[in-house]
Amino acid sequence: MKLTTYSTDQAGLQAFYEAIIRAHDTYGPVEKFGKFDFKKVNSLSECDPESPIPRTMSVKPLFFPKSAKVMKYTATSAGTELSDTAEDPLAGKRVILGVKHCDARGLQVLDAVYKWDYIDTDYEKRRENTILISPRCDQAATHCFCTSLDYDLETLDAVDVAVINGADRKIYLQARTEKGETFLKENATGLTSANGSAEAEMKKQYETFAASFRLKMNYQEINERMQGQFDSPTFEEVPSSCVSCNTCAFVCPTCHCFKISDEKIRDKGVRYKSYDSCNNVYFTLMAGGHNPRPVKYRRWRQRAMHKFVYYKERFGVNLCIGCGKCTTSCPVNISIFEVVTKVASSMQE
Amino acid sequence: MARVGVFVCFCGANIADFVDVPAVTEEAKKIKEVKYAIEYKYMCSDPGQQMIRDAIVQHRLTSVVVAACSPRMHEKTFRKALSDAGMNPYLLEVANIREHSSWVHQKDKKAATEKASDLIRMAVAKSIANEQLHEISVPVTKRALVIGGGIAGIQAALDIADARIPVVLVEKSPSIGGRMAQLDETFPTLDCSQCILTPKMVDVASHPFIELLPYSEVMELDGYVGNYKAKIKRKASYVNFDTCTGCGACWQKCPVKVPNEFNMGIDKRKAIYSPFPQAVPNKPVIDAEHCTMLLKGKCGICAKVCEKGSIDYTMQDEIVEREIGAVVVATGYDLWDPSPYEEYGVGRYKDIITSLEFERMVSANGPTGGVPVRPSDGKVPKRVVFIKCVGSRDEAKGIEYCSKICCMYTAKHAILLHHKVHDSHAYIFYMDIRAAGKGYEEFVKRAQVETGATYLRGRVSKIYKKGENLMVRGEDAQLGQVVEVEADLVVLATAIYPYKDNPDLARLLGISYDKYGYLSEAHPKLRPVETAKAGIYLAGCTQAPKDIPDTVAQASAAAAKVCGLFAGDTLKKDPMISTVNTEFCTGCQNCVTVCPYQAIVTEEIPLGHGSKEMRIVAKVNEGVCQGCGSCVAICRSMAIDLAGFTDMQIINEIVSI
Amino acid sequence: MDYTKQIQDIAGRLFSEGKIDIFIGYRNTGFDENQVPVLIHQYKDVDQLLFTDKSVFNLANYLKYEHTRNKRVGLIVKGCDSRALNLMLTESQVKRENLYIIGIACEGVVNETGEKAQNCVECMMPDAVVYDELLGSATGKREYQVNADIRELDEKTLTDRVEYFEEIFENCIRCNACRHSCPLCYCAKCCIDQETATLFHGANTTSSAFHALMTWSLHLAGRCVDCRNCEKACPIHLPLHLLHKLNEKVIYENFQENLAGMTEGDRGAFYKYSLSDPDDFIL
Amino acid sequence: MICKVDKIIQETPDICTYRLKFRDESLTEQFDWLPGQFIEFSLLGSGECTFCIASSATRKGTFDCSIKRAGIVTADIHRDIDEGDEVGIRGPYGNWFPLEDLKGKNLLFVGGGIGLAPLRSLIQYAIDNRNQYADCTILYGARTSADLCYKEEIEEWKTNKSLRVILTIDKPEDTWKEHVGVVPKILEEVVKPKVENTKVITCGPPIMIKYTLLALDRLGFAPKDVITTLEMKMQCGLGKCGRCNIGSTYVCKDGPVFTYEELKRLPDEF
Amino acid sequence: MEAEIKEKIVSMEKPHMEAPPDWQPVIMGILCNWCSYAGSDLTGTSRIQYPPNIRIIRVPCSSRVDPWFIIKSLQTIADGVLISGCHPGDCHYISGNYYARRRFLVTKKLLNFVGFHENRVQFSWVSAAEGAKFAKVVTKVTEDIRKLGPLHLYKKENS
Repeated sequence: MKLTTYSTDQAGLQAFYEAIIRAHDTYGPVEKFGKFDFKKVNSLSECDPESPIPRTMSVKPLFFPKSAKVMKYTATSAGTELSDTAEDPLAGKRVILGVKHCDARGLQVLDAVYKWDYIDTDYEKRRENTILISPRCDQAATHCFCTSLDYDLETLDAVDVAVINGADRKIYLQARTEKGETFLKENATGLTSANGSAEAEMKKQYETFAASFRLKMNYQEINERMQGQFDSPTFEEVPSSCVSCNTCAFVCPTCHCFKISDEKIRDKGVRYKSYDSCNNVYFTLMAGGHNPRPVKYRRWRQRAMHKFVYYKERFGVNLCIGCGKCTTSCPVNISIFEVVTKVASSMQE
Repeated sequence: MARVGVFVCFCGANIADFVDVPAVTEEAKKIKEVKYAIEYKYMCSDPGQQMIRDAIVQHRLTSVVVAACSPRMHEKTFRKALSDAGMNPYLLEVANIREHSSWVHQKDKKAATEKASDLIRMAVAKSIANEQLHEISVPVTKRALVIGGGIAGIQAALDIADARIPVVLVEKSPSIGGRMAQLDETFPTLDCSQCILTPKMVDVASHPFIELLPYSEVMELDGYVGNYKAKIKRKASYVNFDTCTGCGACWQKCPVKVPNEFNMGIDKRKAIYSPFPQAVPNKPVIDAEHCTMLLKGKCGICAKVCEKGSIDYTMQDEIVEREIGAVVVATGYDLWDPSPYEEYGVGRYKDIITSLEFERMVSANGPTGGVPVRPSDGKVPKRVVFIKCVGSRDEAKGIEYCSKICCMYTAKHAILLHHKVHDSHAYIFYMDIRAAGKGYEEFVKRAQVETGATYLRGRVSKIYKKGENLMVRGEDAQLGQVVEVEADLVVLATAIYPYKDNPDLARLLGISYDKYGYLSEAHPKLRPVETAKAGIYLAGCTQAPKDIPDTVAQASAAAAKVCGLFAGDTLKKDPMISTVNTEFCTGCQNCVTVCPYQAIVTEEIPLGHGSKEMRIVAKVNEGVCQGCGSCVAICRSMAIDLAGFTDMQIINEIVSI
Repeated sequence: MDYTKQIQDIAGRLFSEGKIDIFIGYRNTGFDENQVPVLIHQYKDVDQLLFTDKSVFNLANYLKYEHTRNKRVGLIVKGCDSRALNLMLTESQVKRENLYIIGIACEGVVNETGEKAQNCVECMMPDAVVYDELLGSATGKREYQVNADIRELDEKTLTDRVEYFEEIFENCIRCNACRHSCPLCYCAKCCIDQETATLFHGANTTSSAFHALMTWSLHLAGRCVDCRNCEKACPIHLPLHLLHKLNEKVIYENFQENLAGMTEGDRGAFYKYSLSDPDDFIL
Repeated sequence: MICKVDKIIQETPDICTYRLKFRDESLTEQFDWLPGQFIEFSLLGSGECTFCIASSATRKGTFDCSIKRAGIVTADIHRDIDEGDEVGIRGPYGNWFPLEDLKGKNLLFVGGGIGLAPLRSLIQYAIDNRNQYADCTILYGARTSADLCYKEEIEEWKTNKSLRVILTIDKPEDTWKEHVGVVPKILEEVVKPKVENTKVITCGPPIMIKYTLLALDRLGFAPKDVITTLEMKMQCGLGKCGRCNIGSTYVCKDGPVFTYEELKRLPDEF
Repeated sequence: MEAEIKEKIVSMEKPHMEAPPDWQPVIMGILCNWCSYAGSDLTGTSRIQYPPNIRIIRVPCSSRVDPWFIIKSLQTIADGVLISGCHPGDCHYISGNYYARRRFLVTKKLLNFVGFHENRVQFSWVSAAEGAKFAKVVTKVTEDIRKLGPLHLYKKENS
């Protein structure tokens, strides 16, 4: 496949970004409380597309917001009226700058569940209308292990436009999807075409990047071994320092569990769909008091197994993408990498 | 199934003139849960109530909202209407559209109407969350415990017993009588204290409904109103009261002499003793701290002289238990120790005595046979200086409050001194004369006129020895100059002060006490006899300084409270009390801390279903809880809720407008 | 401040004498400089333990979980941690006889950038107040100082503060990590956990976040020991300490209260009162 | 979809059956379901709950949901909903009893308490298609006689010659004339079912299921012939929210009807 | 004039938000049963007039008021909250209002800190005999809040 590629320099890239921000509904990583998070931006100075990993949140909230209105209703003695919520603020055409590859891969993984059986039209629409522009990582962060999970930068269609640092401060912009290609062509003002010429440089950039990873695992082996590890005692040991804070699930680019809650004031109500976490004790608590996962290690087991076994079993892709956000955010730095490798290796003993 | 009926009252013109009642009714009908709404001229009238009753049956209502006057006015009326229709009365909510709307917004009918609608909407929302509640009945043990056998305890015991309610009267000393037995004559009538007290003491001893436990102390009190269990220690008296005749042979022969507490240590008593001749019961006890037989095993004279063989040196303290329903605490008062008044030479000069010592001396049955004498040389004093407010009203050295009785008894002492020593002269240093009471002011006047006592307004700054006599230097504020009075005897009107062990007693009973140690009443104005703990009442100086009439009045009041409490077989209580959801309770016990009634206790329940491990949770004692909701607001896990004012009900109200 | 050796010795001794079932301490992650809490069950693991100025997390938090309940636990507490522990003892959440407490006379821990953390700079009681064994030399109670951020915000106008805090509540994702990482939030069913929150409404909206955080901070008013576990746990890095420090300041200035958890038996400002509490704000 | 509550039947002190019909009657025709499927039932303002449909689509016009007061929403439902009120529903969701597999087989229904609700749907279906199935036996138990659901309908079933109905309660009661004893015991001692050509459909409280499965095992039933429906916390019913995951299985999509054989393959979580 | 505008800006939560012309403040009043509610009844029986903006909730004691009632009120319809109890020492339940007083002070300061004007949440002691005081308090609170304009902070979507 031929990939449309342009080359430019730093200034050109800035101009490219600025043009996008002027012309489109644009989101980008904005610094909040010392960390970067995706927000709507009106000028390039507000955001930093190149901001380093790890960031707090992924782009997930822009597709699956922390709390979304499902419907509104009014209930009076005259009857109950349902009304759809006002226009979805995330459904319009938009561009997201500074998306890291792992974030984008996370969305790809999510597509599997959202497009399975019942199709979440809101999500689908948001996906369709969004262009992801992704500066490639040059250096792995402490807890990154995406290369091990086959979600490396060579995966093609996760992002729409990839931004790659080449040699001599050259920057390549490469369309990775059809959507991206159309977009890039439309916005190519000021860029130089570099079709086909930069492959080697990009490959080299990737290799240096891949070499910077400290964490590596053999995914195939781990996946196979984990399958038989449901009853592994290691699950009881490893996460004992977990404080069940749910942070991991909330920041995870692929965690998609949610809950539905109503808010009713006077006779008007709104139904929301909000993030939830399988680490939450109430997650599986049933009316009447039965709870299949009352203790922490069982919930942790569900999380680890879901990330590394179940999802793959069901949808053919691994749910964990190795971005390391959960580990970074975890107040006690429990590493899912450590947990699964330990569980997988415990079988041998 | 929420089926709310709304009944809007015109209240004649009271509501209808300023609130558009039909519009309010229409508005109420729009609420989803309201299945029936109607207006009527007077909802509280018989036909109005009949409308409610009919609608409840006809429309299968699950709760009722009456929009009318204040719930403080007719809530009971409408509750009754509900129960007459077979509905739980607590499913009623009243929307106050008269006091809170029509009467206070008379100039703006539109706004008043809107507000009335909102108030109804709130009441409807609340009523949906109303639960069926049932009046709580607590069984009652009809027996009262009176702690303290002074005049307060005696009066309370007699009043309660006269209502044919059994009373247990506990007195720590060998005889009842208390402070009043120590007095000579009482103001303002100068009748003899003993003469009016002893008949009452005898009544106590012979009353079929009074169980007198002298020489005893309450050790423990468990339970709650109507259902207390008291453990009472009967101190070993070493005398078998059943056989003893009180002949007195033992104490006449006893060789050990001990300062006599009853006479403020002016004379001596024996180690086996009865505190005073008219004691009730008039049986001696052996003072184990001084009896040589008990201390060293030598002597045994009393046993030898006792014809009845009533002396038993092997007797032990005994704990008796009594089930009781109410407690009257009447432990009386102590005297404040005046030793901080160093400038007076308290402790250094023998001829400075307290007024109670003076009282004993002038008493006909006192150690000096009714004539005051100087402790130093036994001479009869001619010039006596009385100093009032020793300790009282003195923030610097003593206490802030006024001891209330000193003005009166000092006047009395002046008269008594005049009666006993005709050529004597009394000098009285005072700050103010507080003589509010029937015949009191007249009495003070009488003292001044009859005795010619010199009342000097001012503080005493120093007392020093001059020869055999004492020089009292003070300020005469009226003349604005320093005066010095030579005195044979100085009498200090020391402040009334609670017993040192009052706080212990308060803790034992679970009631509160103030910074001095006086036991606290539930409300200083409206509930002066009750304590914060239901079923425990106060009488006499244990609560605050009082004179005899006040003490007796309060004792009778406490008795009336006890009788009222025991009027039925069970206590009926409003069901609006706190309940604990043990599933949510963390056992932090903050609710126990803030509950003003000690109504919350803890219990242990299994950690999980069938678990052997236990955890602590709070438990509300239905009999004690008064339903204030303090515990609910501080409960972080929302484990406690207040029936009738649940979180759900209040939040429903908040979000409904 | 490095008590690694002493702690390893004590933990080793406790295990070999059979006095404890679990030891809660710190270890290195093996990935970076960060230290993480570790729960040790046997003697052979004690050499993992260490303690330096990077031992930040308040370990008292672990005493609220089911796997330490009714076990004999040894743990390390710094000044603030020990005050949290004291409150847990007062509130009957742990039994003193089950604990072997290594108290630290703390010299302050460092933040992410390696400077002494703000709460340590302003710490009023760096020494452990409840312990079986104290490491380091106690320096005693210090002067109360108003938190620097509070002072700064207090000077701002109301409008500015509104903007500042709106951002905080807007960004909160209501993961409840703050509540879970707080040792004093031990309620089995928390009133702000969404699932039980019929009265609180569960959605992760800004208004819910506001409600939850306000309620949470008021539940900790007079109890918060400023260990900042919550802030460390917050994935959004919201300055949660502002709410607690403001409460602390109001309580300290108006009720002359001691700091939370200084003595066992002291439940905090909301569970007692004084007749002379300020009345001037009431009409 | 908005439904009106047509009728509320108080089955037991804490179970009510809500007979629902669509406010918009045109939906009645479109709404079709098979025994075993469930719906999401919402009381607006309180929340949503999952309930199985307790009646058969062969009896059109209305459908039943039996709701036991257990949690917050169900308590609100019991408290707030009145006949004529409107509620929201979504569905039907989930799989259904393997009707084709059951054809020509003997059916043994084993239900306990509220667990009869999903079975009732299939029982009604079987009654209405009686010729498709061989012997039908219903074993139904509850703690006390007051806790038995669908009392009137059970009386009807009893008069139906083609059904064998066995009732039991846990402890003896004065006026009770049927069997006494827990369901697994009665199953082994009274029902003594034939194993051949028989499918067992069971639903009830977890403890009953546990011992019933053991009893069935002893009676010689193969796991594939035992069918049960699982209850699991669900929220979306669409295979999205992740609550009902047991391993890689979504109870809301792949279930709630499972054979014992399938259950055995799932991680041991419920 | 300028100073006045400046004053307005610093004392308002959202100075740029204008009140609609027919806007009326809504005030949630939470009154204790024994003193303030009785006092408000007396206001009624004495026919003392006050602005009709307050909506009253009865609770047994001011100590029943959990701070989140205040928060909830502010998040839904209310533009301000007035809580009233017995004077210190007069509490029907002995000490309830003392506990409440502490909580109220902290709640008020905290709300003010995060951006609510201090007049949004007010407290008063009104005894059963102070019908006139109740009217005065309500009038003052209503006017205070009217000056502040509608509350926009952290409102629920559907309020």
